[in-house]
Amino acid sequence: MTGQAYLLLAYIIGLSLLWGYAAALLLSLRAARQRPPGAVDGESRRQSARAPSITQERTAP
Amino acid sequence: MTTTLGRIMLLVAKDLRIEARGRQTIAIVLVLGILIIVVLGIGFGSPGSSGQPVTGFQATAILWVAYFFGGVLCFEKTMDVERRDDALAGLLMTPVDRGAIYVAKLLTNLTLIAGLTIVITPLAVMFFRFDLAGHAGAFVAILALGMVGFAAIGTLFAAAASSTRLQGGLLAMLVFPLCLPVVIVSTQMMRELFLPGGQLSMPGLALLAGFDLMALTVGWLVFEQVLEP
Amino acid sequence: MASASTGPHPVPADAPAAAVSVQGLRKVINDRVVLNDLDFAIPRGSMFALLGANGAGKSTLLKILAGLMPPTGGRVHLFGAPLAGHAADLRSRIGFLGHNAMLYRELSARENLVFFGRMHGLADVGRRAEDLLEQLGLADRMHDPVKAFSRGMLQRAAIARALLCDPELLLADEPFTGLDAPSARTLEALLRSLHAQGRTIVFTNHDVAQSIALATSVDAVGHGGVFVLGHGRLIINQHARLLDAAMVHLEMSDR
Amino acid sequence: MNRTPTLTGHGPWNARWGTVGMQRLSAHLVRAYWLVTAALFVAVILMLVLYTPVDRGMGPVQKIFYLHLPVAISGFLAAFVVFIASVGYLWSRSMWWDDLAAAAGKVAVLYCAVILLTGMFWGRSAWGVWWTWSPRLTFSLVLFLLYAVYVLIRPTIDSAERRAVICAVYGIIAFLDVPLVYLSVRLIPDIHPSSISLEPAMRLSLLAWFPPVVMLMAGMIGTRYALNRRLRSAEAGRFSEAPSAGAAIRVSAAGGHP
Repeated sequence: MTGQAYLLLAYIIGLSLLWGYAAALLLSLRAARQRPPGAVDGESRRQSARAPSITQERTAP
Repeated sequence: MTTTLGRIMLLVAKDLRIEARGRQTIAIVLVLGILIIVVLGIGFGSPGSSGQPVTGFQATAILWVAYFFGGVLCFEKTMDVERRDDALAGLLMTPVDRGAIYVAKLLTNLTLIAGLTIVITPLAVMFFRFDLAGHAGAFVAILALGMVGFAAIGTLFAAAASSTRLQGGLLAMLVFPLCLPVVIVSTQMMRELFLPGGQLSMPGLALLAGFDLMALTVGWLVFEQVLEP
Repeated sequence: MASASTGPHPVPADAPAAAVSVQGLRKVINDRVVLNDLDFAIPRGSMFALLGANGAGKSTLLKILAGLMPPTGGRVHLFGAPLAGHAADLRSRIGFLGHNAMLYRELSARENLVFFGRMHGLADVGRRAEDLLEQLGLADRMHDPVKAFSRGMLQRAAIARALLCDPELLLADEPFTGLDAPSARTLEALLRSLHAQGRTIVFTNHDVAQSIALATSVDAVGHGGVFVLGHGRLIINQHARLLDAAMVHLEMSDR
Repeated sequence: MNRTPTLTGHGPWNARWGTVGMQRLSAHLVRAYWLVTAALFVAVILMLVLYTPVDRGMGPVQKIFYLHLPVAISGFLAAFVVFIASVGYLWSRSMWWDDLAAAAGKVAVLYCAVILLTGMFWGRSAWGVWWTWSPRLTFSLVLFLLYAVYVLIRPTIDSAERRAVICAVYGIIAFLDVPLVYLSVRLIPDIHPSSISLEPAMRLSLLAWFPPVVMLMAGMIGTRYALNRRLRSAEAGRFSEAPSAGAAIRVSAAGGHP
């Protein structure tokens, strides 16, 4: 391969790694923002179903 | 200050007494070290039958692998003593300085590693027939400086990791990369040493000492944060 | 440094008088709220029982009070001094008895006590260790390694360790667990005599009746909250349902 | 009294904007930041193709340098952010420092990977080998390993607090290791002495590459950080239903027993 080809490869790989990661991050942040708060995924919904019940208040005799 | 020093001595004496009762750490560490040497020995073959004796450069690689794996196991085991029955919590309830606990554990580990090297090194010399005699003093200096930094890092992370699942290979994975400067410097120093007319490299020694200083300082400063029963 | 110093609660005026005073204490372990905004004070010289179901956070609370665990938020004062700043000075005034014996099992009971006594900087540790072991009925076994001890003996050795520094405040997590009836009576008597000497004792217990018999104050830690007695309202959650009858009963019989 | 859990205490960069308007403004700013970064990248690539002269000695492959060096410096900066955040965590015990350290750690690994890859292409073209244990290459490999382990070890620790503490200590020592590694690799004999003299046009090109690469690094850390904060508060939210018995009151049943 020529120097030109190595140069091209280095830039293509380097830049696509950098921008690929940045794009993935931005997309997942956007996806996280669009989900309603509290409903993160199935796992957390099950978890919150199991979480202890809310405080009851009572009056002592 | 004398009381801190006295307490460090008491802590080390306690650790060594426990070790003397059970001999749990040193036995395991020694066997692991010997196993590593044997496996590498089988891999390299006997120098008498198949040509070249192992060079000083390779010698450090072989020895360092044995010391490092044995060392990590040693750090884990000596911290285990504190974890069983939560003895560490008892110790932490006393007004003793956390830094003193760190130094004491470090001294215990260094003692046990010294025991490891005293057994492993002659064994390796015998197996691989490399010539340490010409530079015995330099070898000991490199080894001692290297092991102090290694043990300083290892003791710190063994204490940090002992309450998690992060043990065995994973502890090694934390400690090894951080100790890479020790590996690079000491192997390079050994290479220079075993060249014809080789000498002990002073910048190398200074680097090892610098690493030790860094590791000890950080260990002393953050050990309190890391200890949690 | 470990405890956040950003509690909204001012230090109450009676803080120096209290052996333990806690404001806005929170503890979050692994993203789970274990203690949520605890506020309470334990007067000096009281015997204080903490009740609560398993997992209610009693042990966590005691560990935080002992300085073994940093709180996530809030303040803890012992004898009027903040725990975060003065931990080292305070430690020699606190005895802590945990779930585990907190002893080195390869060493004998006497060796353990002598070691911990030296760490405390006590004078004449050998004598003190032997006295304590004798008091707890371990005199004839004190040279045996702790790992050979039965659960009850281990617990007694652990009690000896907790009392070694002659603490003004004894924090005991389930001290009666694993003790046979005679040992439990000995421990009860010991706690009473310590209390009579004016020491503050905080202990957790499953046995509600025993706690009530012993304690001058009873408090219950539930899932993230303190259950309150004496102010006309009782806040409970499902973990504490078993306890509320006993607690209400206590209040009625006390008044 | 419904206090926000300290666990999810606010970091400086995602302080909860009081109004929807502020929220919108910050969203616009973030978008503008990314657009500027992308535009700068396009500009410097065009500059590289049209303006930057070809090195007479090494030929076109020397142009890798304009990406390689800024990426190396940015990777180093990311490692420095890990260090600062680690110290910050140990000092304050606020989880948002840990989230920042985690974000910067990932970016540092990515940047180190790019340093290694671009360096390897250069090495292959200039000296005909993909890898040699030369000081420079060894240095970047060690740097990559240090932070790769940092990123890999994080999820293996279950307890959030332990993870934060252990990783903070690691992050501090790893960064302090960097100068030591740098000095120690110089003990390795270097068979490729490469001193690069830059013409003014080359120096200008190199300088032009710094802003986009550094901005990309900062943007990635910020985005990853925002994502980490979100994940953590979502996890904490699972348990926020635990009773907040804020109105706990002192016990007053004292001294009543026989």
